[in-house]
Amino acid sequence: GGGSRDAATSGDSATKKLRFAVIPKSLDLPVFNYAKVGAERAAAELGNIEVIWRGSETADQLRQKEILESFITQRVDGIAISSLGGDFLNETINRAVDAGIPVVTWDSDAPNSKRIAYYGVDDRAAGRIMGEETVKMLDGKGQVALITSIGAVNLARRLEGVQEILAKHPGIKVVEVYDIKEDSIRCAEIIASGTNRYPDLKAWISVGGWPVFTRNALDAVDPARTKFIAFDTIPPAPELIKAGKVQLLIGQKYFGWGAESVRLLAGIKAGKMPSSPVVDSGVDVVTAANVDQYVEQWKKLERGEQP
Amino acid sequence: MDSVPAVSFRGVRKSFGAVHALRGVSFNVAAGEAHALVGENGAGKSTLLKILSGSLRPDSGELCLDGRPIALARPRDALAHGIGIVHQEMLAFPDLTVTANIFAGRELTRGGLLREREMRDRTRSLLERLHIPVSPDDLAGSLSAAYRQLVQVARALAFECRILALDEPTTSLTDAEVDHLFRVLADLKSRGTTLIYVSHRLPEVFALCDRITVLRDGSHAGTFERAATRADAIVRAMVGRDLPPRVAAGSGPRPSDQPRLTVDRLTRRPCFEDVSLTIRPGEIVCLFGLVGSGRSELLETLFALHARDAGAVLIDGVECRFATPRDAARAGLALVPEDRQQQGLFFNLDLRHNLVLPRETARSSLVVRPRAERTAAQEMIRAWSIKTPGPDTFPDSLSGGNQQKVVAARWLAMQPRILLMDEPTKGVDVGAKFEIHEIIRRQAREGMACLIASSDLPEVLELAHRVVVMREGRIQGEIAGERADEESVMRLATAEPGAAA
Amino acid sequence: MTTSNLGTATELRNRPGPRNLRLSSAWRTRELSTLAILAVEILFFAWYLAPDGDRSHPFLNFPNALLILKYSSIYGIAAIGAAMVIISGGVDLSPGAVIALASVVLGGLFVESGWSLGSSVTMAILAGLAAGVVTSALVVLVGLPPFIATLGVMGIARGAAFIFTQARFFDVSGALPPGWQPFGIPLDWFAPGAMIGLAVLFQILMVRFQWGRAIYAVGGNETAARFSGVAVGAVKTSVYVLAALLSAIAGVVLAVVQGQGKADLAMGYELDIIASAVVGGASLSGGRGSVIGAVLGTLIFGVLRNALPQIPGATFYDRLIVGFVVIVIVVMDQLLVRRGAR
Amino acid sequence: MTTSNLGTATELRNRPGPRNLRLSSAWRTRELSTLAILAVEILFFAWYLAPDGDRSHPFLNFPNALLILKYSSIYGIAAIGAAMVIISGGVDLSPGAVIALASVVLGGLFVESGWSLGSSVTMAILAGLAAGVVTSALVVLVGLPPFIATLGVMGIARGAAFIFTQARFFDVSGALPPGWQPFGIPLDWFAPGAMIGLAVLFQILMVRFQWGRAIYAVGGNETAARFSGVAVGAVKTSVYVLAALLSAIAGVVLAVVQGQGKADLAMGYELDIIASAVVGGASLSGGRGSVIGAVLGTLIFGVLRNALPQIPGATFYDRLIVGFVVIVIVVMDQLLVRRGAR
Ligand SMILES: Nc1ncnc2c1ncn2[C@@H]1O[C@H](COP(=O)(O)OP(=O)(O)OP(=O)(O)O)[C@@H](O)[C@H]1O
Ligand SMILES: Nc1ncnc2c1ncn2[C@@H]1O[C@H](COP(=O)(O)OP(=O)(O)OP(=O)(O)O)[C@@H](O)[C@H]1O
Ligand SMILES: [Mg+2]
Ligand SMILES: [Mg+2]
Repeated sequence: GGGSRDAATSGDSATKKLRFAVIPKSLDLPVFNYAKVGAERAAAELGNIEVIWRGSETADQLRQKEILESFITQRVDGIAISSLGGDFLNETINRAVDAGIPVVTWDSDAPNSKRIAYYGVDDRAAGRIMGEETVKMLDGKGQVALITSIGAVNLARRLEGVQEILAKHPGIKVVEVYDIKEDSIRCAEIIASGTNRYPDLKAWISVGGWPVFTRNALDAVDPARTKFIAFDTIPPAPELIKAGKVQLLIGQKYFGWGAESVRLLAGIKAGKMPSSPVVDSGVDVVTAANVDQYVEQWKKLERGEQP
Repeated sequence: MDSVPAVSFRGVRKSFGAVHALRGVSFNVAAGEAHALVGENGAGKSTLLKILSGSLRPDSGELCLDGRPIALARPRDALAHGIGIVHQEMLAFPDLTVTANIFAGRELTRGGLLREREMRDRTRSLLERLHIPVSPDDLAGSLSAAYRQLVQVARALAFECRILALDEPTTSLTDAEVDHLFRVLADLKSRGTTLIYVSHRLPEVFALCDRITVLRDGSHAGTFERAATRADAIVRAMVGRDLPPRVAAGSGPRPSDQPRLTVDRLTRRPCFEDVSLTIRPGEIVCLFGLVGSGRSELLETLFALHARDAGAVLIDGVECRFATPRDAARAGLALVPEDRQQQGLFFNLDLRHNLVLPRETARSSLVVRPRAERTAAQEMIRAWSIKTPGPDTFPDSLSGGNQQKVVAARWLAMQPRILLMDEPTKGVDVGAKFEIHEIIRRQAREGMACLIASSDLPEVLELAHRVVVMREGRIQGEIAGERADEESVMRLATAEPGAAA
Repeated sequence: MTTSNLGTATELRNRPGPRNLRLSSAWRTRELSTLAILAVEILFFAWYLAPDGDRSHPFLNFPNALLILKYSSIYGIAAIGAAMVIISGGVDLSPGAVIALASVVLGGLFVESGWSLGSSVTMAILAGLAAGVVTSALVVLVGLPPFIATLGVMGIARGAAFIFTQARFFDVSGALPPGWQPFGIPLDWFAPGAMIGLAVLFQILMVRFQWGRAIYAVGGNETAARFSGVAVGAVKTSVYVLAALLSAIAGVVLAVVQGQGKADLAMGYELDIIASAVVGGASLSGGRGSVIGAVLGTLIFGVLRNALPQIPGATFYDRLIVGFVVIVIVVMDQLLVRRGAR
Repeated sequence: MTTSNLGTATELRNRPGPRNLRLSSAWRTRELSTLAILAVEILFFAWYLAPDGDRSHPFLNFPNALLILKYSSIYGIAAIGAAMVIISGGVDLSPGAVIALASVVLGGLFVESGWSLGSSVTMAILAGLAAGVVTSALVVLVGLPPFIATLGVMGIARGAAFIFTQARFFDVSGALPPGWQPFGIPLDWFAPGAMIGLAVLFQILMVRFQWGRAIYAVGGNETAARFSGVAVGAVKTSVYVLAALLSAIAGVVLAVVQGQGKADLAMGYELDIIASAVVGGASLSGGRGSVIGAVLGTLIFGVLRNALPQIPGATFYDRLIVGFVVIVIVVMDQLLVRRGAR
């Protein structure tokens, strides 16, 4: 059949070739595209690895679990997944591991599962950083509005981190937590109407990248009066810092998500377990001060060079 | 009537907004009699039956069964009281089988479980009793108009009912089917069922009924003993005047004329085959045949609604292959369809649009000209004396016959060169029927060629310059108008193929 | 959806096809064609995904079949209700939301409030019942178009679920005893079992019982049904309430089998569910379709969801393929049914 | 058709309401009631959100009004097409997907392939045209039910968008010269302008032109339309193609005004758009409704989307509130129309 022919193109070596499934939260979040690139590069470097990139179009736990399960029945050689919905996948991940398929998580962890390792940021810590930096910028007083999208667990953790810090500062008043339902148009609308609603708002904090993937979402915000802090640093976000529309961005290791996951899996297959189960990728705190280096570094990453 | 009447209406009033459908109607229907209800279109007959069937409630007045007043809140109550109704408009379930249609709402069950076989058997015997040549498993939606109407009747007969009311059950039936139906009805009557029979076909009324109640403009214009009255008296009571004597049927076509329409071995299987006929300007050709003989399909095919399998159509000697009904209309054809509800009216549009839409479409005019259209519509409403408040009302507020007039008026208003009519006076009262016939004649005299499919034999004999008889999709023969009579036409219509010379 | 019957009637006049979508004996041809399509689909993937060499077949194996059934059952159970609503001439947009609501009610009570599983399940079902009662009240009493009524209920149910969870989720799996088996049925078998059981039950109710016949009648021609003495209001009410109950059951199964109650589960499933019913032969103009067909429809999509991930690099093509397949299937189906007619 | 029209008839007998949901003079009352509801809604929020003290009104101010218009226009432009499809007796599930497709085609060509804006826009529109042609082919030639045909096209268009972007997105805002003004219209005014212009245009086409009346006729009684010589196929084709084109225009406006081309934009908007059309008086059984009404419907939702976030803590409740409001509005509307009838 056609299928067998496809497989045949990967030749008889296919028998030896390792098939790693890499599963993002969804296909509609642009950040994951870099993870895909990273994974494919790592696979190419290590050689003899086939990366199967597969996710549901939108964040849908059930679909993700179904995909995960089907990879177990396919008996792939390893699975790297950015898990939606916290403990939702534990039992499935455990079944994979028990079945001898190593599982690592990236970007979004499933800490209570038997997953062998996690590579990514500590979302709560990242949230704290956003909180602290905001407090610094506002020197401890003023109205703040938060933007999130209810449902995703890692967004919830970041939000907790932010709120944890802001709560410590009585001068800071969180006027609203907006749920934009993963809709970037809705996000722009909220920012506009929210700015309109709270004239003396001092800062916006978005725990996701929705507002910084276009220049127009922030049109309504006057940088002189209102600071903007957001997650994610993929283009054109850094441009917005240069333009002074955004004051601080938290960047993640987008390429690393894919690359490190594949390396971890390859290592595990080769019998060397990761030193610690949680590999904190750390975050890039990008401000006007370091935006230029960051962009340089990013260009390197895009070209596939090690910065 | 000394015995307690089975049904009596007492001062029944019903109005719809401005329209007074019934203004205090009172009369009795004796137990076991066959009682006819006649009246012009819009006189209130169907409204009265809808009240009897519990689907409408009177504004005032009351309805008594066996002398006891009862209130029917919904159709189910009427059924519970042993009242069976055949409604004027067909209420079929197109996606259900004939069996399911007949037993709908009153299925035979054992603990909620359907007794399919029993129902199918009873349906089969019922269909045989009425001589309906369809299978109990056929889908109602796939039956031709007439069969669907007969299935409606069968529904009412499926259960023993004390009172059976039929609202124009024969509009698309030919005498043959009517005879079968009447035999069944007479049988019911002999077994004590009270019949209420609504029809515009007075011969039927006189054939079946003991007494005749006439409604006029929603009020009771009198009840007559059949024995003691004559048709013209009834008509006078209905219309309020004597019908003017019929002007001599148009001279008819001059033999010298070239045929306006020539149909040459037109075929569309399985509906009709090898149909050839010619119509000259000013000629009225009536197409007669039993139910399912293929007349509707033939007319619809001529109007480019269906593809033909073979054969040719010539207008004034030039062959035409119309791609769409629009082309046909442009070429001067007009088709007044058989089923006004399915094929005629737009119930979401008011009368103005309903009346002008085909004309404007044929003209393929670009913009809508409300004022011009209103005046045109008002003109048609007046010319056809359509009973309605005005061109802004919607078709479903019109009585059946008035709906029929709307459909006919809008096509004739286009002054077609060739007029195709399928059951043109279906459900139309004697007065209106007279008018429609006059209009057809007038148009014919002005040189229009008319092909009229009708199941109403008297109508056929009255109108036709020439009667063409179809049977099972084939032309059985022709009879010149003056030589045609019931007997000769029916013989052709029922004769075995080939038997006809 | 009265006037859509127009559609139906027209079809009937113009195409011979639909003539055979009749109830009684003929409905069987109907499901047969759906079944045939499912078979063709399975065979195709069995061939296309056939492994080279001695590797076991990745698609054509028992655990995978069970997997397909397990994940289809969420859609399938709800599709039973959706089919009934569609046959009655309506449409239901609320299943996804009701599924989520039931899952969070169960999760919240069972996991957080420490209720017994039994009573939590009962409450979840009652939540569904409530949704169904509201819907039918809006459709039958207020006379709203089903599309709008159910759209509103969809928003309300989903919103209630979010408010109930306050953006948390409930880990039911954690609270259930490990290796727990509902009625002694292995968890993986439970969902498919429920789906098949309910499908058979309702198929019988729809085809062999007066109540089911009444639903077809109401969907086919509401006025005629009323004139024939069918209690139209009662029939519609029963249909919408049952549909909501079935969605709630799907939500319970989801929470128990997938082990989580979360407000954003089954988001947007309503369209998939309706599509399944239509692929299974239901006509949105009412009066036509079948419960079994709808369930087979969900399996057709289930197989697709399961098989596509096994095609390397297809991930971005999923939607396109699914959209394409929907069309191809319905066209094929029309042809098959017509063939069946001859 | 007998069935349906009788259906309508009895509806009419039972409730006077729908009688007025029709073309002809009556359509005016229809829009008036929608307008009234919009007014009530605005007044309510103006009162509810009235600021304490001398602070400027957060809701009742010009920039905010412009904001509402700007964000409603995406829905509004698509709703024009949706209304026409619904009036013709169909339904269209593809708008959201076509919007996204157009936005990514424009983005991809303009940003990545460095095409001129003009030609990128043209291609985006052509993409929409393609979708429309496929839909109408499926509905008119193949005879699929519109729900399924458009569901399929929705999948295909969304899928194409995903394949085209491979999960990237295109930063149109970056590629446009800063402060750029289409036809010299300020960007914020552009979207509302487009919506209003198109709405007026199509309202006129629908009510004053033979073509528009043909759409009402086909939606009202397809067979009767055919018997009256209406080119049913052509009418339907034109409707589906125009609907897709309008969605594509919405997508272009979106990409230009929001400055982004992304495959998951406008996800699930189809239901909101249909709901807007229905709230604006369109009947899903066909033959009734109006373009203006549909646009007013989108504004009703637009005001809601704008005002709710201004109520502290409401975002968690807005799904529920919106669901609730949909129902309330349609009920109110029915009452108003009935009042209008007297
Ligand atoms: N639903 C309705 N709304 C408004 N007017 C109605 C309605 N139904 C009937 N009417 C009006 O009531 C009057 C009586 O109608 P009805 O159908 O009883 O007449 P009919 O005697 O049956 O005429 P036909 O012989 O043509 O059937 C007519 O003027 C009709 O326009
Ligand atoms: N909708 C339909 N589907 C299938 N067959 C039909 C349909 N309508 C008519 N037929 C069949 O086609 C043939 C011609 O029907 P047609 O209606 O043209 O006959 P008719 O002479 O007009 O009789 P009627 O009085 O029933 O209209 C008959 O065999 C009839 O059963
Ligand atoms: Mg009548
Ligand atoms: Mg006929």
